[in-house]
Amino acid sequence: MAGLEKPSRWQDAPPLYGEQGVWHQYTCGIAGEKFFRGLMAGKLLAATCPECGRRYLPPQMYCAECFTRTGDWVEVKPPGVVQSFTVLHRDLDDAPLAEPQVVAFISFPGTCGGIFHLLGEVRREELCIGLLVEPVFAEERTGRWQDIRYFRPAHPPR
Amino acid sequence: MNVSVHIRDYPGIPLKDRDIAEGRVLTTEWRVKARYAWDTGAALGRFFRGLKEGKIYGRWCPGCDRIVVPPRMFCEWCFRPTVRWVEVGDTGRVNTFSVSYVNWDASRSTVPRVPAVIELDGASPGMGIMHLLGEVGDTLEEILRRVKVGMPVRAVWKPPAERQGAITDILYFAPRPGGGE
Amino acid sequence: MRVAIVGVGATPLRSLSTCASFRELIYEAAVKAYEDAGVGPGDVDTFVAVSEDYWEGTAIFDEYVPDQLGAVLKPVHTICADGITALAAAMMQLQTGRFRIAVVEGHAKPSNVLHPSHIEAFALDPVFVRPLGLNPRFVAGLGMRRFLAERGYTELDCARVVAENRRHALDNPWAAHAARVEPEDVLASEPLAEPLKELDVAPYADGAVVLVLATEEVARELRDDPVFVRGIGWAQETPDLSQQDWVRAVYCELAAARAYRMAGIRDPVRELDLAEVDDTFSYKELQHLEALGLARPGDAAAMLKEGFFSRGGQLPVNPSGGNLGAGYLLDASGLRQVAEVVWQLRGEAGARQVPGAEVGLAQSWRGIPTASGAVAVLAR
Amino acid sequence: MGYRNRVAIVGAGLTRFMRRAQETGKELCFEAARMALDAAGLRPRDVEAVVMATAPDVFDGVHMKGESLADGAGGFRKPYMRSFVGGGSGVFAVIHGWYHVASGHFDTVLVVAEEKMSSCLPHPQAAFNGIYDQFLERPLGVNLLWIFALEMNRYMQVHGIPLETIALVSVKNKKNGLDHPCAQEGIPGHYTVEEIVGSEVMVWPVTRLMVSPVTDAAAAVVMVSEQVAKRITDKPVWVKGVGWHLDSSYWTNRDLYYPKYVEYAARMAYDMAGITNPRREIDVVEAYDPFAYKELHHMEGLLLCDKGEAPRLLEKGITARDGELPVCPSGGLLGVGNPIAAAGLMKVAEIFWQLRGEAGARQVSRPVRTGLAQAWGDLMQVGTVVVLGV
Repeated sequence: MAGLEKPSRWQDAPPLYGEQGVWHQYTCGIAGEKFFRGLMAGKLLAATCPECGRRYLPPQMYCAECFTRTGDWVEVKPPGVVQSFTVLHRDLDDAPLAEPQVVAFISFPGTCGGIFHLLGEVRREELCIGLLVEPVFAEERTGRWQDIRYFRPAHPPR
Repeated sequence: MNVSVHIRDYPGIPLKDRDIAEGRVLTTEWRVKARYAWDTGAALGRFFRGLKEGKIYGRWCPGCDRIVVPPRMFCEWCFRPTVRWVEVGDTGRVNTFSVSYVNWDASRSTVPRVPAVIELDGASPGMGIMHLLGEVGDTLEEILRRVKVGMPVRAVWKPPAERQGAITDILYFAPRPGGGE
Repeated sequence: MRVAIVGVGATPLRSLSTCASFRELIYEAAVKAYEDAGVGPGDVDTFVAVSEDYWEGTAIFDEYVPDQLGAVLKPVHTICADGITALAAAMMQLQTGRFRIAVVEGHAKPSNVLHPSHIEAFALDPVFVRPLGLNPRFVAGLGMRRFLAERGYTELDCARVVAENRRHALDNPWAAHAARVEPEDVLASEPLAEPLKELDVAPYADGAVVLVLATEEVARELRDDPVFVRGIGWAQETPDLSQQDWVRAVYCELAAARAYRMAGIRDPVRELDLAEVDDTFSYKELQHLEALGLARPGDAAAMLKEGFFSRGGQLPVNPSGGNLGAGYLLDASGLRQVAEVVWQLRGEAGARQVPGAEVGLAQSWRGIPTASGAVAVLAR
Repeated sequence: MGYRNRVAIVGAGLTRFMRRAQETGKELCFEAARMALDAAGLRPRDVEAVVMATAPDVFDGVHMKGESLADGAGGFRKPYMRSFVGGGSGVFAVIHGWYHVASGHFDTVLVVAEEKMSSCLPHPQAAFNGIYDQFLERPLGVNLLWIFALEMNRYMQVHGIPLETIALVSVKNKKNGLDHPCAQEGIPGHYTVEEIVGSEVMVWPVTRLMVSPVTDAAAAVVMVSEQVAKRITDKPVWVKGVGWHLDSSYWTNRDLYYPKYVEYAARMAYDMAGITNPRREIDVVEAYDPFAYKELHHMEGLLLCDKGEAPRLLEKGITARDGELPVCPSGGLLGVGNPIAAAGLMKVAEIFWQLRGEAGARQVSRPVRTGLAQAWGDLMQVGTVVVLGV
């Protein structure tokens, strides 16, 4: 670092710690509101693009490709299909998880997209792409993702 | 009434606070753990060590012959290294000031604070730092009567044992009687 | 109008940069870039910087850009994208005919971010994805599993990417994470989001990179060996994680198509002499090689194993060590790649020089959870 | 200095300005972008590239929020880029779009600006604390308004401007805002100088009615090459000049009484537009007015009057909607609302509509051929200027 004076020891220039004092509250939006109201009622709702006919789950207010407002809301029935899964060993603080989490991307036939959620009641050797799964709803639902506790292999098993 | 004579529909659904409070609209919350340990580096590292000793340091640029505060290892105008540490005074003059009744989160405070830009003696003209003024009164009227642009001030320091090597080692700047006008 | 890179400046990359503030880090890179170009900041007409607020810990970080670049009271703006996209922004400005010399700056100080996973998670959709509260690496775990399954690649194939790139970095004095690592070591490293393991992830590094660009006319005056930006492309697939293609890097295909079209490249494997390809996760390099048309779908791993992409191979990939070996510089990574390609094309790459390199490519990706990135084709 | 290709604006869209919108940020983008495309008579597939302007991520509460807004803004599988110059971003978006087209890279670019400030708690104002220097300023327990109050006081002191004169800006703009259908509820209105000056002191000399509100909204414009413009419209509005400059981040080392960065940005834009006498050649102005004094400050920086002279123009009614040099006929940020980046783009949209004679009840009295939109941002640091003409 030509021409620059460095501290004799870097400890002489300790870092300055700081953080944000704010937090955030998000509305679910036009499509999200409908979707989570559906979830409270134990239903998975998808929205349809009037131009290309794609059925989006999770729904969006618009079709990103046609750039058109979606409509024609339909209920999508489980089971869903595991498109990919991972066994997660770290929590958000990057600390090891005592109990690894199984996370899956789950799509539903006839829809475009899919849902990210935890898998439960599942043995490691059972895990595979293509596994059919169904949601386990929470008893108390408040219109958020936690209204689904997790997905589990669809019964009866494959 | 139109945005443009050709557009008649204005999208957007405004909400009231009670729409959320009463659960008519769903929301989710999140508090991000955004924490940092910023490297102070060479210039501010030395500056903060100085504050701990009750001294304010600037840097001198040989190109434009300025003593700059806050210090930097380069001159932003000459684009060459600054080459010398210079202790500047802990006295100066008010360049501008305001009287704040809001806290960091926009909540209101009944006790006003007086942020100011203070041009430090011994640094080149115009070299100000932002800090607070103190000992200038408790009401808007009193503060406006006592504080003037150009008013001489001096730093009021924390006791040496309580200093941490931070800008808050200076508690505030107070009027300096006899500082001249 | 053709645009060339006439100056490159960079700091060495290191896991920590405690002795320098971000300003001092950028100043060092800037001084070197101007020196390399033979210009001063006063000669520069427009400046473009890349940054994201949450990596800096500052709201509206673009405030803090001008001083250490010598850009005070000049046209300066920030692009919230990877460095190659900023290169495109600078190039477009020169091509309007209004400007002669432009500067692009990128830097990273991830060592100052105490909880990077929280920051990455903060990029997830706040309504549909983030409430699960998961470590964001799960996205890479899901992507890697699905990609390997579709292509028939293995975890060992990915481990070879890591071994290769970190070994390449041994000849790069700028690199932060050079090492002799065996593929078995990668396989044995700690699982994070299976099948993704610790060594599959490019470790962070601190550093800064500054480039000086000029129109052809000015570039020819400044130096004998300007490196031209022959083609450039940037693209978004979609930020909606549920709609992203798990197998193809569509953003990279779109960006490459644009860059190749502009550069007149029809057969990239033959026409390119080297490529710096994003390897933020090991499997991503394989995916990007396919998207760039450097390997047919399903062939990338075998080609890599045979040494096709090694230094000394037919098409050296990541001779610098890539993000895995040199270090992941957040959005400055793309500029590090461009700097490497420029050095290679000038024949200044020292022990890692690819002999006779005339045309090179740099390709970047913005990391989890994005599906966006850019491609630049550079040539003498 | 010449430049290669002429660039036109051919359509604009706006959402309502809201204290809190139910729509997500993406959804706001979609509404504005779709409206702009429809107004331009273009299909989504005609768009070759998208540019985005949005202010700090801490408002919406999404890291890399430019990325997250891409699909809502029409960026699906397209070249998409977000530029960022703080509060100057909304006007800069048009400069960003201009160089996309003027470079010859694209013929049709969709420009979108969005802000969803209401997500930030306990109050969106708190988001701004992070703009201060983390080493030297944030530890003092800062509030956003401090820096404006400091600048305003300096401006008042240097020129001897009374608070009552500055309050006239709020009076004018809040009245103009009454004619804007997108104006935020409760923001425009008929006020007296006494009411403005007498409203709650936030950070003296700034009172509550001299501050623009926090707002959720999106705005969009469509920018095209000359070739496309001639094909699709007989009323293109041309980008005549663009300028932007960024001053030092060491704001306490600068004299805040005059916005030099705005002057430099303006000179850059005037040079490109061939404007030698802006006071005569510019017919309508949307100067950035997040705070009442800022409009005056910026008029001086834009060289529309001498230093310290802006208050006189205001007092004489010259800057009224029916005056010789109408400033903020839209109502501006004080009268319509301030969704940072979207507010800047709203100003460009207003000039677009004014120059096409489509501004309805807001149409200024005098004939207009050349208009200017300007924004400012960062630590009193950045000026962004766009000159449009027909």
